[in-house]
Amino acid sequence: MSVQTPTPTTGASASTRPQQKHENALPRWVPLAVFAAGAALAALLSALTGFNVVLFVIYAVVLGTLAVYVVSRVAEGRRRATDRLVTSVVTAAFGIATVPLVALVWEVIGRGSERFDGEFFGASLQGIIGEGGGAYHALMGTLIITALTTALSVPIGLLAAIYLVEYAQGRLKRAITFFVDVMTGIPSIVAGLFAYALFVLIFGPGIRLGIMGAIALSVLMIPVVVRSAEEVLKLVPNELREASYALGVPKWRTITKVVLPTAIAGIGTGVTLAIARVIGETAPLLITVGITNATNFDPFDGRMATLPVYAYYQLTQPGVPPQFAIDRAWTAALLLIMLVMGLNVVARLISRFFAPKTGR
Amino acid sequence: MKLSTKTRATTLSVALASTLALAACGASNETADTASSSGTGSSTELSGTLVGAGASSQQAAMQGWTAGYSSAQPGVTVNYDPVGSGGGREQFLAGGTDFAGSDAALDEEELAQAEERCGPSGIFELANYIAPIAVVYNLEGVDELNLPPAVIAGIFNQQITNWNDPAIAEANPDATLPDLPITPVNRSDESGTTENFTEYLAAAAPDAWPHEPSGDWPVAGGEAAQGTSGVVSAVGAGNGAIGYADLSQAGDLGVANVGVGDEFVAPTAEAAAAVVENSEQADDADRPEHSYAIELARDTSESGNYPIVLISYHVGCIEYEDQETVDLVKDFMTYVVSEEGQQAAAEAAGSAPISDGLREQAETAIDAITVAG
Amino acid sequence: MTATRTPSDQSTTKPPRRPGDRIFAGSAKGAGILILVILAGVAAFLMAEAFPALTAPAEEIPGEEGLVSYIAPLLFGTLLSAVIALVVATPLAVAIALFITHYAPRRMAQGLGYVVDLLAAIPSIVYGFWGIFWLAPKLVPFYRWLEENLGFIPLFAGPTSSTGRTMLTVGLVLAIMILPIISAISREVFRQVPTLHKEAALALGATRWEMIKMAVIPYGKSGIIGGAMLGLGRALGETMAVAIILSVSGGITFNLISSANPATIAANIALDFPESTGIDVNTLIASGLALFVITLAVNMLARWIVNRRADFSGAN
Amino acid sequence: MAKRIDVSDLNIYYGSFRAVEGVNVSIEPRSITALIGPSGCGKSTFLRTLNRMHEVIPGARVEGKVVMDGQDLYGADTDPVTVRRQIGMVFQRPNPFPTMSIYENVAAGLRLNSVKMSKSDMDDLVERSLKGANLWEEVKDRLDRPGSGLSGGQQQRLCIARAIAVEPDVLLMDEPCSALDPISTLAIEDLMTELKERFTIVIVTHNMQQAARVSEQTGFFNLNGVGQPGRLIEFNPTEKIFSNPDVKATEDYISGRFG
Repeated sequence: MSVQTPTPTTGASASTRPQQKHENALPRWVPLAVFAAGAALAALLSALTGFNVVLFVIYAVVLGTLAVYVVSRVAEGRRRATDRLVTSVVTAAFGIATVPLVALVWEVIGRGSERFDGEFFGASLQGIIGEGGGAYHALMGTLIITALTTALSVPIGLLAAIYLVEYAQGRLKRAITFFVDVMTGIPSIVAGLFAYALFVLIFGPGIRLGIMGAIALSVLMIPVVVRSAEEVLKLVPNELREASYALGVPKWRTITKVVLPTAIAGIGTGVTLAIARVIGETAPLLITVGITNATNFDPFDGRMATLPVYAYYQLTQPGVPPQFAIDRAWTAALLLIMLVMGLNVVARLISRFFAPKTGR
Repeated sequence: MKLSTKTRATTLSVALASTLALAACGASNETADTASSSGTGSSTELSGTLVGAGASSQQAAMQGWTAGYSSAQPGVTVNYDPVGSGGGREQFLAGGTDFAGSDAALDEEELAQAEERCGPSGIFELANYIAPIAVVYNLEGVDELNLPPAVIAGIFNQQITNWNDPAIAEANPDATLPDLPITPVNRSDESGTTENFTEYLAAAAPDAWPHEPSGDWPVAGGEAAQGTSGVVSAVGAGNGAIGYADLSQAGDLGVANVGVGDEFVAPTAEAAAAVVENSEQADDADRPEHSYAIELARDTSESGNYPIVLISYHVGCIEYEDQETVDLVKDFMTYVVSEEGQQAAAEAAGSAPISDGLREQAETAIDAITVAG
Repeated sequence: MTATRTPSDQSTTKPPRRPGDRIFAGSAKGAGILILVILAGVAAFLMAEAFPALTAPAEEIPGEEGLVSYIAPLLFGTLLSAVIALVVATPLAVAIALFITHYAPRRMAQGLGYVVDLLAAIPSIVYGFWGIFWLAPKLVPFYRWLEENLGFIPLFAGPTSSTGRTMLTVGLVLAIMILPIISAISREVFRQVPTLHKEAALALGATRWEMIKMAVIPYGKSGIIGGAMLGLGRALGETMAVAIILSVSGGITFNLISSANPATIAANIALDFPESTGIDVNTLIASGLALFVITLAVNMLARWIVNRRADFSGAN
Repeated sequence: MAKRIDVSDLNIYYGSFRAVEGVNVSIEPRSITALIGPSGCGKSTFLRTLNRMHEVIPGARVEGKVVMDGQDLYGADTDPVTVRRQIGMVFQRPNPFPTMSIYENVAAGLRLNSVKMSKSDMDDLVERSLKGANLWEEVKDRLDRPGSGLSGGQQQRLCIARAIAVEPDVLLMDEPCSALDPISTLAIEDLMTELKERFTIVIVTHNMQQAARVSEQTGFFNLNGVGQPGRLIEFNPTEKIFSNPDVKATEDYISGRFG
């Protein structure tokens, strides 16, 4: 950036503004130090009024930002002071966003590690009163229902994405693209109600089945799969399709043997992230699959336990005394976070290590 | 890292297979326990599945019963689906389940349906689960609190809003009551606990409590929480809070003594069982012979009776289609009403064991269960 | 010559399209259409199951005053919580997006982006756990302060809830949950701002903030609006966090920090559905249908805004 | 096996836009025919109609007739997939399949069509095709490595090997050297002169020296203005085109006086 600044058309302080910015510009550490001083003042203030994390954060951001603005205003003038102000605000905004993340992860790890033991993974709640017991049945239920959901969603989602990228034209393409986008916004509870309404018409009221949960989750997962697969398929160079056609390969074989293998890493990443999205869903499972204390491997017969619903019921309907169930609830929440984060890591690994080299 | 498609596919399927391998081993606590000795009087080994559904209030007790019963009859599986009282009755009447758990007795319309379900000899209705509901509070420096019915009603109707209200002070001459606003906490979900609590308020303090008894909390503006545990944690979280919850869940919270007649009674299992014992049977002539619906004496002035209790019933048929179900229902219900069964529920759910009088009544009903035809 | 057909080793009597192609293309098209059918099915089945509640006499609906007065407070609560979330989250998300795209050191930017995205990965029920056990009690002194100093504003009239399980708490948790959505889309559009615009602004001697004000914000405005609408859609439908945290006692009130709050549609369904039977279920499904219609409208509007922008920036 | 192609009254469209009009030409077997002309004049489009690659683009269609040794390529019951097996194509930029090894790339034409073949036959075919593309010596020790690991010129020869492995009658080349350095270009040109013994070759090129060096026949495409369809202005033996063209526009273009 040029050190020469043209005469500004606005700003009353223009004449007093320094011509060369490095003359009056504050050294790098100064704004940080000033902000820290403001934050320290905030700590003092909140200590005086009884320490509270929320109040402290608010005080710190406000006072720190204000301090930076004032110092800069005095030393550098209005325009640069405003710039500094915005820098502080924007940086503080990011800082604020990390507060809940850190607090949440800390809290869940702290409370969840209590029962993170062998029994938790090896035992169900069948016949368990009070202490002990685990979430084996819920973990199995989550795995089964998630696997079913994936088995339903991936073929449909992938084929739909192939249709959109390789075949579709005109109105139908626009309609599907638009409604897939709209479908990503369906509230999860509505997806649950849909699955319930569908099965009620067939089996009558009060029905609870594992497969209902899988269908509800599929409604949430399909659009995510379509979206991500579509993006990845679009990235496959057209030249590869043409090379295949020119060898006299029919279109469907070109898609299955050339396009899909080329895109497989991206599709894998997308599917993994889609699984991560639905594995923590609670509301649709709450109303379609319910809860049970025993292990049920059959998604076509009766209620199943799933981790999120298990966590919910352990928290809201604990036994006597409640503490044991609440501990189990937190451990289930911890396990859930670990599953979701783990899937996110797996997705990144897939995209990093399994992507084919295109050579360009 | 260059891998051919085949290598990648292998890696992925190995990962998948190892995940599924986890599913191959069962839950450690669900392996059939064959070493158990029969503790109850039942001499025959039964097997089969008994299906029930209904009130979630007795779910914890049901867990205790199924656990205890499975050691007596390892071949029998008892499934209880906590779908709520209404759902339990509906599913039972539709023939979907063998018995229902319900916080309320069947009404006339349902009794008519029950004749279709069970035949002319009708149903049994047994009050097998009695849970005292405590008025819990969180007030620093006040360990003992006496509350007459009218004061409880006033607090929960938000007429009495401060702890230093003269009405409270009058009942607690020895306590130093702070100048602190009262935060009444109620259940946000529809519940049998709320229904029983409002029933009590309507019966014992009709002047201070203008609302109809209902499972939904009728007063707007209070702190509301989901489930008993929600109420307990909400009361625990705020100084000056007061709520109502199953006694067994009260934990460290203060538990108020409730005014009965001239004295104040603490909620105990004995006091709760006593009020059920002293209450009258519903004297409706239309009710079937073995329907023992109880009209709780909420406004009792009997000494040592604690009037805020929740009763949950077991509802089943007197006549079933087949012998197997008859045997299972008889045996299971016998266990539930036995001293051992009531003790199991007390441990699991903190309920009050039924009195001997109720047990005898229940045993006559259980004896009457037979095969249709 | 047209009529002659030279026999060759390749059979020329094959139909123009191979069966493999027909089957594959057909199933792909089928899958595409299936998505439309599912969406239509969601609407149709919800309507079918909501119908008994729509036609039932008012006394049979819970609350005994008819469907409209049953849904109205829920709808109000849904909109109120979502609007709070939106008001809090949008400026924060835009600031975060600016920080990541224009302020953070380039090498760190991607990592910081992941950190914000992690917020989206946390299941909503865990937000509920955290909100009720960690956040709500910590907000109580703040609410007391609001009541004492800003109590003249009806929003903060109090009396302050002693547990912090209030509409404002829910709004803040929802804001955290929708933060990553809005910030991701804002980040995307900020990154697409033509370098030329930015350099032109800087060449005029603008400070970084002035450059952002002149070049980045105007370019990204419709993207931000679209992202905010998507966040709104998510907040409207959020269930478990609200169900766990909020203290519900019905009624319509703007008082954000007291114990008395209207429930939201989604949370109300999650709380009441497991133990409902008969007409109550139909009523809940009817409320779900209302939620579906609202989120559908919000999402369609959001997509329309976002797509319109995409058309504009089509040329490089 | 090389075949003759006769094109008559060919009009090529993208949707309603006519990109090329009125092409009449005969392409001789066992020779190289070069197509030259300014950018956007439709020579690549024309090339792609010869093996029905044109219609892969949505909305693209063709009027007129393309006949290969008496077989109407656009006949009602002609399968475009079959046409493409008979007429191979090499593209502007080398495009080996990134998920496949060198070996698999060469075998792709047969494998993707599920042609059953014994391992030894397949090995022979791969070796023969790579030798035919003058690539065997360079890659014979690393046949299982990805094709994308080769240099640009090697990749292009790999693509040629892939194209001739299915044993087509005609080989179409769409500016095959434009992405390559001069040495690789020379290697490809040498290869072309070898291949013309077995195949009919049609090549589109921007490089007039290349056309002059390798081809027997040359066609010059031009258009009158933007938005106008491209036309085949002149088709003559290469020698004549470059020394004494019939049409003035051809001369202008070749001598660099073109607008």
